[in-house]
Amino acid sequence: MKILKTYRYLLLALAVVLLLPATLSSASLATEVLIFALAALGCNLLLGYTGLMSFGQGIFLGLGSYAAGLALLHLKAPLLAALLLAMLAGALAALVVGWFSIRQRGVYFVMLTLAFAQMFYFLAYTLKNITGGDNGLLNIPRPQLSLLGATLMPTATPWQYYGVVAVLFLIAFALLQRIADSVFGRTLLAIRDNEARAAAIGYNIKSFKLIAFVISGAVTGLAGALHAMLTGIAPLSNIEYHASESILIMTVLGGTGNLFASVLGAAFYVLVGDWLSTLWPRWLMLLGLLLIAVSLYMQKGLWGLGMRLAGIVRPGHGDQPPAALKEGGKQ
Amino acid sequence: MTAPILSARNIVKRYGKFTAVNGVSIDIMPGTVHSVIGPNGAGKTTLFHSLTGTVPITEGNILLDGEEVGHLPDYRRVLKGIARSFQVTSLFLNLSVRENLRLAAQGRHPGQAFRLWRDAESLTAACDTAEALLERLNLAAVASRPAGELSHGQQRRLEVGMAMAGRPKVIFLDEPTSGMGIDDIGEMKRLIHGLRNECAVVLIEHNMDIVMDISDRITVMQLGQVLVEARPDEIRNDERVRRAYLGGMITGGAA
Amino acid sequence: MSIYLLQIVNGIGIGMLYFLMAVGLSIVFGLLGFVNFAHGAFFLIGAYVCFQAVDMGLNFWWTLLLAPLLVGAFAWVAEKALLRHIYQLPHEFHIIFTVGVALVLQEAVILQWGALGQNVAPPSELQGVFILGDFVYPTYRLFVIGFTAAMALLLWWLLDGTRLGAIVRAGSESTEMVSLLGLNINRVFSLVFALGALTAGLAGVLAAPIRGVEPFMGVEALGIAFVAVVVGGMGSFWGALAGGLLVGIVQSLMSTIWPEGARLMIYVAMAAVMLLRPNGLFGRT
Amino acid sequence: MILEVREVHAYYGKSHILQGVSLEVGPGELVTLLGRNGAGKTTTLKTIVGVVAPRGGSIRFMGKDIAGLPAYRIAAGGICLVPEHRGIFRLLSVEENLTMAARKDSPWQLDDVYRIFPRLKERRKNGGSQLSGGEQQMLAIGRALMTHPKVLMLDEPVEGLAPVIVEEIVAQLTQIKKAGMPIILVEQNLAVCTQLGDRHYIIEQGRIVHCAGNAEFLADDSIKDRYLGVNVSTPTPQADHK
Amino acid sequence: DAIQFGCAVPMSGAFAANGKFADMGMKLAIDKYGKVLGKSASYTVIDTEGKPATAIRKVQEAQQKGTRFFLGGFLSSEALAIGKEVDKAGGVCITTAGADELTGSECNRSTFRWSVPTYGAIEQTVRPLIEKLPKAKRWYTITPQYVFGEGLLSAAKAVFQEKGIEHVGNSYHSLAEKEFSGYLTNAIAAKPDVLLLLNFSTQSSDTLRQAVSFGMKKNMTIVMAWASGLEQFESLGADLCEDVYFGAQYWHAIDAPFNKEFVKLANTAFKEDPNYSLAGSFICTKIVLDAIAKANSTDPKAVIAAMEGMKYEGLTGTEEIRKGDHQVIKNYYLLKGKGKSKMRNKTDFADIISSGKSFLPLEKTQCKMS
Ligand SMILES: Nc1ncnc2c1ncn2[C@@H]1O[C@H](COP(=O)(O)OP(=O)(O)OP(=O)(O)O)[C@@H](O)[C@H]1O
Ligand SMILES: Nc1ncnc2c1ncn2[C@@H]1O[C@H](COP(=O)(O)OP(=O)(O)OP(=O)(O)O)[C@@H](O)[C@H]1O
Ligand SMILES: [Mg+2]
Ligand SMILES: [Mg+2]
Repeated sequence: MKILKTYRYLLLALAVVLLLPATLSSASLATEVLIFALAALGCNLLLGYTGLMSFGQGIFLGLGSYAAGLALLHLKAPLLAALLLAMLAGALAALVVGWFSIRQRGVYFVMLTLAFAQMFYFLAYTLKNITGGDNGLLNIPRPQLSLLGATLMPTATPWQYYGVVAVLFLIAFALLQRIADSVFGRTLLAIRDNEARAAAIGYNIKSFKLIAFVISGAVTGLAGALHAMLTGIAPLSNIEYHASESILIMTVLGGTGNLFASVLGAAFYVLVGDWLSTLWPRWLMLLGLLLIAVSLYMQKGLWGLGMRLAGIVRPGHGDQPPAALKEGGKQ
Repeated sequence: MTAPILSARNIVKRYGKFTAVNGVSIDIMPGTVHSVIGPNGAGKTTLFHSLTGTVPITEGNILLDGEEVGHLPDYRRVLKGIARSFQVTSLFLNLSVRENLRLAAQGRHPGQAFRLWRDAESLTAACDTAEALLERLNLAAVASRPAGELSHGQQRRLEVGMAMAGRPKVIFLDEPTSGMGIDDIGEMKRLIHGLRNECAVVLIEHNMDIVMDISDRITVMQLGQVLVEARPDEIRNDERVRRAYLGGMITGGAA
Repeated sequence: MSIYLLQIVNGIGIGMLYFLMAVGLSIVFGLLGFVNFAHGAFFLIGAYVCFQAVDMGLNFWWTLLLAPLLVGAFAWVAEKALLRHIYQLPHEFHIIFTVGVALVLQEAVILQWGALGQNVAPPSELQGVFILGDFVYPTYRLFVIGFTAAMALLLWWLLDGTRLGAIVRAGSESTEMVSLLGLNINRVFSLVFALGALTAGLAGVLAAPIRGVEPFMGVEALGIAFVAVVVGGMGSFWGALAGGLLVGIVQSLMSTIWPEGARLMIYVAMAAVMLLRPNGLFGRT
Repeated sequence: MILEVREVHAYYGKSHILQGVSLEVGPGELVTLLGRNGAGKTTTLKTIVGVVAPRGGSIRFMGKDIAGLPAYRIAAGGICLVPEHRGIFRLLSVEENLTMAARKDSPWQLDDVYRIFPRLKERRKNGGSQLSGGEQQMLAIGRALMTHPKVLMLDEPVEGLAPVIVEEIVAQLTQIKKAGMPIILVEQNLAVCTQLGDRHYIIEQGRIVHCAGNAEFLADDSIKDRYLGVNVSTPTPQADHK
Repeated sequence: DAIQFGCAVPMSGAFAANGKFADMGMKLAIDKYGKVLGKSASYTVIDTEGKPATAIRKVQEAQQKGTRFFLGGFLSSEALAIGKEVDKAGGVCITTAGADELTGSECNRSTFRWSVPTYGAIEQTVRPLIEKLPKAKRWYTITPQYVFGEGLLSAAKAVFQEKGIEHVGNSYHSLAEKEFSGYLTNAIAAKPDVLLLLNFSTQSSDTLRQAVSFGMKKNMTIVMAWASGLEQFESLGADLCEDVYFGAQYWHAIDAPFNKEFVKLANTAFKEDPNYSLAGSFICTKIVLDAIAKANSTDPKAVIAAMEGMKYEGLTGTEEIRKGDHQVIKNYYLLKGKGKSKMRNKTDFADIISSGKSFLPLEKTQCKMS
C-alpha cells in the first residue's frame, strides 16, 4: 500500500505508456505523445515548482534536435551518446538563457525567455551551414539502442522505437518525480511562494532556479533528440516560437500541481490536435476556444478536472477548500 | 568585557539620493536583548535590512564574530548565523505552517537542499526543529494548514518562528508583536526574553512595555542616525528621547 | 544624403508604427499587470475592418476613425464578458487565455476573408512620393509619422496627466484597495483595455495600406511589439516610444549594414539593453 | 443609526467565520471592536464594506440595505475602510495616492491632510514604496479622509507606530470624531480604545459577546480579563540589567 | 479496397490558402480520373501546419495506415522532409514545391517534382527580359536567405555575367521579414534599371506593394521571378501588378489542349479559374493515377518505373518526366501585368509574354539516385 502511494504517479505514467499502443493505431503518434510529455515535464518543473514561466522551451527542444542530429550524422554517434549530447546541449543553453533570465521576475521573465527564443531561432536560421537553415537537418539516422556494442533494443520499426522512447520516458519521469519530491523540489516550491523569505532563511535563490532551469533544459533537449530520431530531421520549427508556445500550452493544459499532469496535458494536446486537424481546416479556432475554456473553468488543468471528477481531495496541496478551518483556527 | 558578537561600523545606506541610514555604528553583545527604537521612518528597518543583507549596504563594515560579512548576500549571512523576521509578514503562504518552519530550519544547511534524491523528511534535524517550534509558538493546532489561512496574529508568531528556526547567533526581530493579540503579547515577550539564552537578540519594537522590560541596551535612532545608546532606565529619563519619541507613552497596550 | 541617414528616417517611420502597437500592449501589460497575447489580433482586426470598409467604397479617412472605435468597442465587450474573470489568475492563464483569443480571431478572419492576403490602396491624396534630393519617401508613410506623433502626445497626456492614469496604476497593484476607495475599478479596466485595443486597431488601419492585410499579420506585429516593450520598459509610455523607434531604426539600418542578420540584430540589440538595464530603458527598478 | 449590522454571517470558503454579528453606530459615535487574534474583527469590517460577501442577516447604512452590493458602491456611498495592511499604492507618489480617489466635496482636502501629517508633505513626490510603516499609515488615513467618508472604519490604525505618532493620530482621530464623523475602530491598544471610544464591542469566535459604554468598560476589569486575556496581575519578566 | 492518396499540404498556418486549393485540385482529379484498375481512388488531407516535423509524423501515420501515394507539401522544407519519409517506406511522392534539392542533391527514388527548378525560372524570365529591354543594364536583386533564394540568385548572376549586365546590388532578408522599406531604400540608392524580386508568396507581394509605394514602378522595371500565379494577382490587385513582369509555373490562359479541358472542368466544379496550387495538385494526382494505370499495378515500385520517362499531355503542353532526376520537363512562363481597364474578365490580370523549357543537364543537377 505504501509502495503504491510512493510510486502512484510513476504507475500512472506506466499506465499511459501501456495504454497508448492499445488505443492508437499509429506508433508515430504514440511516440510523439511521449516525447512532448517529456518536454512538458521539463516546463512543469519550472512553472509548477519554481514559478518560472518559460516561453523559451523551444530553444532546448530545437538545440536537442540539432545536437543529436549533428552527432548522428557527422560523428556516427551511438544512440545513447547522441541523447547525452543533446541533454548536454539543452542544459548548457539553459544555463546561459537561465543565467540572464532569472535576474528578472514575472512578466519580464516571460518576455526575456520569449526574446531568447526568437534570438535562438534567428541564430539557427542564420547559421544554415550547421543547421540546414530553413530546410532543416535532413537524413538523420536512427541507430539501435546499444551499450558497449551490445544491442539492447532495436529501433527499426515504429513500434520498436516507441518501446525505446517509452523506456527512456519512464526513466526520466521517475527521476524527475524523485527530484520534485526531494528536499530540492520542496525548496523550489518555497521559492515559488516567496522569494524574499527564502533568501532570508538562507537559500541562494538564483542557484536553485538555475539548477531547475538546467534540469529542465536537459530533459527538453532529450525530447528534442528523440523527436529528431522520430522524424529523421531536425527542423527549424522545433526551435521556433510555436514550439515554445505549444510546450507551455500542454503544461498549463495538464495542470501544474504535479508532474504527471504534464503527461496528461501533452497527450491531450497532441491527440486532440491531431484529431481536430482532420475534422476542420480551421481547427485552430477550436483549439483557441479550448484554451479560453481552460483558463476560465479549468485552472487546475486536466489533472484538477480529473481530481474533481474522481472526488479525491489530496491533503496539503491547497487545492481543496480550507475545511476544518474553524476547529483548527482558534486556540 | 566580552567581545561583541556583531559589530557594525559606520553603516550608510542610500536609496538613490536619499540617505536612510547615515553612519550608524552598533555593537551587539552575546546573550543580550538589544532594542532599536525611534520615530517612524527613522531608518530602523533599513538598518536591519543592511545588517542582514536584505539590501546591500552603501558603506560600512559588519563584523560577525570577528568576521567581515558586510559584502555577503543575505542567504550567505544566514550560514554565518544571522536570522531575521520582517516587519511586514513574509511567509510561504501556500505551504503548511510546519513546512514553513522546516524550510527555515533547513536553511541553515542549504547545501542539503541541493540533494536531488533525498526526501525532505529524511533530514530529521530540520523536522525536529520545526516540531519543537510549533509547540513553542503555540501553532501545533494549525501545523498542517497553509500559512495563508492563519489570522494576522498567528502569522506574526510564525514570522518570528521563521527567524528562530535558523538557530542563529544573532536574531533580528522587526516589530514582532505588531498586530498581535493583547493576550499573546505577554507570551511573545517571554519568548523573546528567553531567546537571550540561545542568541543575541536585536529588536525593533514600538511597545515600550516590552522594550523597557526586557532590553539590556537600547539604541534610539532618529533621521537615520543614532540619537543615544544606553540602558532602558537611562533612556526612559532621557529628555531628548522623550521629545523625539516617547512622548506621553500611551502606547503599551494592556498591562 | 548618406544612405544611413535615409535608413534612420525610414526607421523612424517603421518605428512609429511599432510604437503605436507597443504602447497599447504596454499600458495593458504594465498597468493592468496583464499579458495580452491577443493584442496582435486587435491589430489584425483593425486592418481587416479597414480593408472591408475601403473595399465597400468607404473613404479611408472615415475608416481611420471608425475601425479603431469598432475594435475598441469589441475589446470593451470582450473584456466585460470574458477577461474580467481571469485578471486574478496567475500570468500563465492570462497568456493561455489571450493566446486562445488570438487564435479564435485569426481563424475567424480566415473564415470570413480567406487565408490569402489582400491589398488596401492608400487614400488617393497620399499616394505619391515625397522627393528631396536622393531621398524618396512615400507620402503615406510621412503622414503615418505625423499622425502617430500626434497620437503619442494625446496618449501621454491621458496616461500621465490625468487622474485616470493614476487610478489605473493603482488598480494594477490592488483592485480591492481601489474599490475600497469607492472607485469602480472594473470600469477603469474595461476602459484601459479598450483603449489598448483601440491603439492596436489604429495601428492596423495605418499599416494596411503599407502592408496589405493577411491573417497572420497580427502575430508578427505582436512579436515586434513585445520587443519594443521589453526594450523600453514595461508600463512606460516613453519606453514604448523609445523601444519602437529603436527597433525600427535598428531594423532599417541593418538592412544596409548586414541585411541577412537584420532580424537577429533586433534581438541582439534587445539582449544588450537587457544586460545593461534589466528593466528596460525606461523601466521602473 | 447610521449603520446597523444585524445577525450577519460570513464565510471563507467553507469555514464559518462570522456567526451572527450585530452592531450599530450612531451619528457622531466612535465604537470600538475588540477581540483576540482571529476573532473576526477584520472580517467584520470587510463584510460591512462588501469585500467579503455577507450571507444572511442585514446591513443597513443610512436606512438603505447595502448587503450584497459590490465594494466600490458601498465605499462610494460613504463607508470607508482603512485596512490592516494600509493598501498604499507603491507605484503612485504620495500625492497621487492622496488625490486619486479624492472628492471635491470632502471637508478634508489636500492641504488639510498635509497640515495634519506634515511628514507626508515632505515626501509628497516619493513613491508609495519608499515610505516607512508609520508614514504609510498616515498616508492611508489621509487618503481615506479625502474620499469624503460618512463612516470611517479603521483596522488597527496605530499598529507599529511610534508613541509620538500614536499620540498625534489619536489627537487627530479625536478631531475627526468631533467633526461628527462616526467611526468604527478595531484596535489592540486598549489605552487608545478607552481614550477615544464611546462604546465597545467585544467579538469572540465570530460573535459579539459583550457591549458596553466607555465608563462601564473602564470600570470592569473582569470583562477585559475574560474576553481579551488582559491579565492585569500577570507579572512580566524583568530585564536583568548588568 | 481503394487506392489511398495523401494530400499533405498546409491547411492551417501561413500557407493555409495554398493547402485549400491543393485539396480542391486533388479532389477534382480523383473525382474525374479516380477509377483505375477496377479500383477507386480516394484521398485524405493531411494538415502539415507548414511544419516539416508535423508533416513527417502525420505522413508516417498515414503510411502506417497503408497510404502509399502522396502529394507532398507546398513549402520547400516540408516537401523535402515528406519526400524522404515516403522514400523510406517506399511510396510515391510528387510535389510542386520550390526547392531544387528535391530533384537535385537530395533526390531519391520516390520523389517527383512538377515545378520548374530555379534555374529554369531565371532562364525563362531574366533572359527574355534582357533581350526585351536592351537599355536596362543595371539590375538590383532582393533575395530571401535560404536555399531556394540562393538558387534563384546564383542562376540570375550567371545570366547577368553572360549578358554583361551590371548587378548593382543585392539585399538578403530572412524568411520572417515583412518590412521591406529598408531594403528598398538600399535599392533606390543603387539606382537600378530593373528590380528583380527573388522571394515568393506573401513576401514577394509585400516587397512589390512597398516598392510601388516608394514610386519605384515609375523609374524602373520590376520583375518578380517566382510568382505564385493567379492567387497572387488576386491578392495584389490589378493596379499594383500593371506593367510588372512575373515568372510563373502555370497560368490558366495557357494555350494547351489539356489545360483548356482542365479549366473547363474547374470552372464547372468551382465556378472559378484555377490557380497554380489547384492546378499543380490536380496534375500531380493525375500523373500518379495515369502511372498506376500504365503500370497496371498499385505497387509503388512499378508505379515509379512507369512514371520514369513518362510523356503525357499536361497543362503546359506535352510534359515529360526525366528519368534521371524525376523532374518534370515543362514550360515556365513570363507574364506581364495589365491595367484594370484592359482586363477582359476578372481573372485576366496578365498576358503571357513568352514561355519555354530550360533545365540543367542531368550531370549538373547533383542528383545521384541510389
Ligand atoms: N526602497 C526605498 N527607497 C527609498 N526610500 C526608502 C526605501 N525604503 C525606505 N525608505 C525610506 O527610508 C526611511 C527609513 O525607513 P525605515 O522603513 O527604515 O523606517 P523605520 O524606522 O523602520 O520606520 P517604522 O517604524 O515606521 O517602520 C523612510 O523615510 C523611508 O521612506
Ligand atoms: N483569507 C482567509 N482565508 C481563510 N481563512 C481566513 C482568511 N482570513 C482570515 N481567516 C480566518 O478567519 C478568522 C478571523 O480572521 P480575522 O482576520 O477577521 O481576525 P482578526 O480578529 O482581525 O484577527 P487579528 O487581530 O489577528 O487581525 C481567523 O481564524 C483566520 O484564520
Ligand atoms: Mg520599520
Ligand atoms: Mg485583523
